[in-house]
Amino acid sequence: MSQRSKWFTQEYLNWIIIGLMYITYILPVLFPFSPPLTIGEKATRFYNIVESLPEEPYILMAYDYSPVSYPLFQGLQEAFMKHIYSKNGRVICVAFSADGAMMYQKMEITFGYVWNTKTYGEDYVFLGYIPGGETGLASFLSSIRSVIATDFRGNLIDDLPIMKNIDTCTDFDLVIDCETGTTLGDGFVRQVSTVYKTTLAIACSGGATLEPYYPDQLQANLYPLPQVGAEYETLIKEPGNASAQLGVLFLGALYFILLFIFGNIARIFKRG
Amino acid sequence: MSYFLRRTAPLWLTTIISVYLFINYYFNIGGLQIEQLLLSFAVVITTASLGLGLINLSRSHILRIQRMQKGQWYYSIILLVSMIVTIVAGLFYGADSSEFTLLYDSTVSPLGSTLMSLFIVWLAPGAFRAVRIKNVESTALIITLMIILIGGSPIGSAYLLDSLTISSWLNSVLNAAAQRGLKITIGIGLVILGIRLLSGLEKTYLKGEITE
Amino acid sequence: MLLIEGRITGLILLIIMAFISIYMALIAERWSPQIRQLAGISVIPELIGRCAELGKPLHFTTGQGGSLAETEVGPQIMAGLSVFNYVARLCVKNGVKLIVSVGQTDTMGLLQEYVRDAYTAEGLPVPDMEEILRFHSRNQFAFISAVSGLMRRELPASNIVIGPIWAESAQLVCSGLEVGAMQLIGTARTSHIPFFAILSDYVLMGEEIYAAGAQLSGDKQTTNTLAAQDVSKFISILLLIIGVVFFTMTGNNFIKNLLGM
Amino acid sequence: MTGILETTGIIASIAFTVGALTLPIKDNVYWKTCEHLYLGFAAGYSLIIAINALNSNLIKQLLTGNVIYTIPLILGIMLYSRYIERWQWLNRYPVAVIVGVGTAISARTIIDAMIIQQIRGALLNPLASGKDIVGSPKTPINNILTIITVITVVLYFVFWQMKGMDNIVIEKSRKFGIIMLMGSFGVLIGNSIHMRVSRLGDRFFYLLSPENQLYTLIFTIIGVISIVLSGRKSKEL
Repeated sequence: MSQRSKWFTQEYLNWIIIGLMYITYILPVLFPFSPPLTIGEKATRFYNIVESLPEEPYILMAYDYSPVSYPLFQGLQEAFMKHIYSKNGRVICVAFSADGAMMYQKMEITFGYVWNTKTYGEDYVFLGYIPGGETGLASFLSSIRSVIATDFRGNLIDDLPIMKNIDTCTDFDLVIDCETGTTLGDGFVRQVSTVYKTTLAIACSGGATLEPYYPDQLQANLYPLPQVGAEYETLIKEPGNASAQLGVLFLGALYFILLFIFGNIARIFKRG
Repeated sequence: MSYFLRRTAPLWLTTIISVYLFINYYFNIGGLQIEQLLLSFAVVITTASLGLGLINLSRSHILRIQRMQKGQWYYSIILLVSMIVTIVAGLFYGADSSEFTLLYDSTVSPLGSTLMSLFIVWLAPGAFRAVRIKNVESTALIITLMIILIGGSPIGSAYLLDSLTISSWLNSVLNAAAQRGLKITIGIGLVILGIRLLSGLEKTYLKGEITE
Repeated sequence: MLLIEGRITGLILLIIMAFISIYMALIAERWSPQIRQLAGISVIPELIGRCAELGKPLHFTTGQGGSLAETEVGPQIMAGLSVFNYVARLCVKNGVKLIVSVGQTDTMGLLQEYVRDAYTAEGLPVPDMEEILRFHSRNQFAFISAVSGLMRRELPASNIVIGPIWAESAQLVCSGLEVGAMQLIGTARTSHIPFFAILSDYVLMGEEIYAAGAQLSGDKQTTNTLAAQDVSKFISILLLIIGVVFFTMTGNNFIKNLLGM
Repeated sequence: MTGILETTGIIASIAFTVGALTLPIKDNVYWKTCEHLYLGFAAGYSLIIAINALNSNLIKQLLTGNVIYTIPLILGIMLYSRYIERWQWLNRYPVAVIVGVGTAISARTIIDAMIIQQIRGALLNPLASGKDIVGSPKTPINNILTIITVITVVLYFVFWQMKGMDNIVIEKSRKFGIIMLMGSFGVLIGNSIHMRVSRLGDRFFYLLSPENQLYTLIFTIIGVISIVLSGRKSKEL
């Protein structure tokens, strides 16, 4: 049984690879470039779903990701809300993960230039954090008022005009869940589509594992992020945060392709 | 009597609640009101259990300070101080206040984000060292990986347009079929686990007791 | 109508699966099937042999976070503990130093019990537990930083991880690669199995960790649960084959409509 | 007043970001301090969010008069009995409620969403054309491949050791199933890398944005010093 060769476990090999990687991420920030973009199937299908929604649609948007994933969802969510407001719809936000509450607050700052022209409680509202994972989701969808009495800011649910005839999942025209865990993704398919048959869109970093649900139980499965976000922004002609990341995505993917190729080549030379 | 209260009663409680929720899902017995109450009770208890993590953390670090553990105790003081600062700020200003959000945005958000973004930095040295074409399976894996790396990124959608077709076929046919098979296997596993919990055969969740 | 439309076949399948698993559990004492030899388990003696030969310790952990009380995570930790029971005995027999990173608060009791059994079985005095069982933290990043620091100091020759693993998968497997350890990693959380399939030497995927736990602990109940799952898998495949054959022959997707009832 | 708070907030956030970026290179004192600050802030934050949620889903319900919510209040308190040796078994009741509700809620819908719908999704006509994927040819091969892959992947996870003919059939299909599964794993890793590239990219966008570049430079220098020092210290150890 051989001890793995010295070269293989050298510490300086790590520093070279990590150092080169940090450089490939610094370059596109200092010298930005954005390659042309082709619209894929997933962004087109989601765009058509939103276009075909009735006038003044009611949307449930779930924030289930942590601060690290904000760049993945910011572009897509802001473009989606602009699209909904162009059909003067209403967006009801909720969080099923603890960090989700803070992600909504962050979006109030970055999306402030649109939300400031709207009125809280009529065009958009945030109902706060519902713990309990899938159990919390199931009880929220069955009856909002049985789970929470107030929104995140403390006003009673019944005082909010947006919540007048909204209590269960069937009152929403579209449910969109932005999340990174894959356990709650299946939970949304089970509780929203299987139980209530409401139109469901999920933007998830683990979207490839939700592909079997697409398109019958899950009408829109948006991944890989933020590439789909950039495509959606181009579709509604409002370039935003996702389109700005195309340069980094290009170099980041290229770096890994080279790593895999040189990893195998280096092995052949070492043995030869 | 005390054996019944300690062991069998909790098992019966789990079974009764689960059986009721199953019946209410499959049959029209109009139990919606009770189901909503049961669900919101579970939500309240889960919220109350979030405090347990905090107690476990502060207990283990107070122990380290008492023992003056070499090289560790001053880090534990830093931890307890930052925890108390956050709790006081949260209670005093309130969770939705701008001060508390500022505290969150300048501490938990940057640290948590950067730590999570390091996943790819850990992956890179491993990718260079260990991704080998050893047998048929690893060849299949590396080929699809390369196509998705090109097709799913601006490289493919800008210059190599054929990769878009292949990668969307890989996503929607090959990956969807394999994940479908995986979902059936996992689904069966979870349902049978649920049945064992329901019928009291599975007692793992009663085994754990805090001995730390 | 008492039965709710669209959930009838779900109820029938649930009753069939309930009948199979309870029947299998009841006959566990008299009959239980033989489990297929898992590649991941047959390699454990080889991993321990490597540690003995190179005079290096073996690192084991049941992953981090979650607890025995959680429905999806508890059984994964239990499977990890059953494998640990087997690994501990082999390590003590071959005189290999054992290091265990503990990531959950409620598994310490069972781990101590297994280590005590391993040493008494060989007639050796039970050493100081603090040396073998090292509790790091319940927080994901504090735990994995402590594990990779420990790996760099102790330089284990083999690394075995069976249990729930979240976003720390890359750091875990790459710390092992860095110190040149031979690795066996198993988890039922599917989103991170691909990284172990590509980077670890041996991998146990999804349900395989329960099969490993059952095979090593010889627990008849779990073995029969796996048999009940296999029967349900055969039923699903039969439904699929009959449906496809019927659909191609008569053009009427009878089984699909039946299942949708 | 808020001016100072804002800038200290930004400086702290850059200090923590650079500190975390030094971790993969070498474990050092600068990072150790950031780590324990993070653990403290994260624990405090989760308690505050729990109290806010408890206020909305329990206290407000009690104040608006539905007395039935005293039951979860008592069960919630019983959770903390685990720290009193004599009454430790009391905490099994709230755990039993969570396990009972959690298991039933997911298990009762899993049968439909993860088993029945997946079988129905694979019930395709091998002679008809496949799924409509933009740009990809919709040949019948897609259907045949889907059916065979689903069957072989499910057979890959059969643990019952069969004999004779059955064993050969299962072993052959397991061989095909694992190749398809590995192909799907390649797709999962590829998509995961795209997502994680964006996450790390955003960190550098933040650090190198014009107003933060000065602070980034200062803390990078501190990070390098800390790494060099920790290198020398570990040699003496």
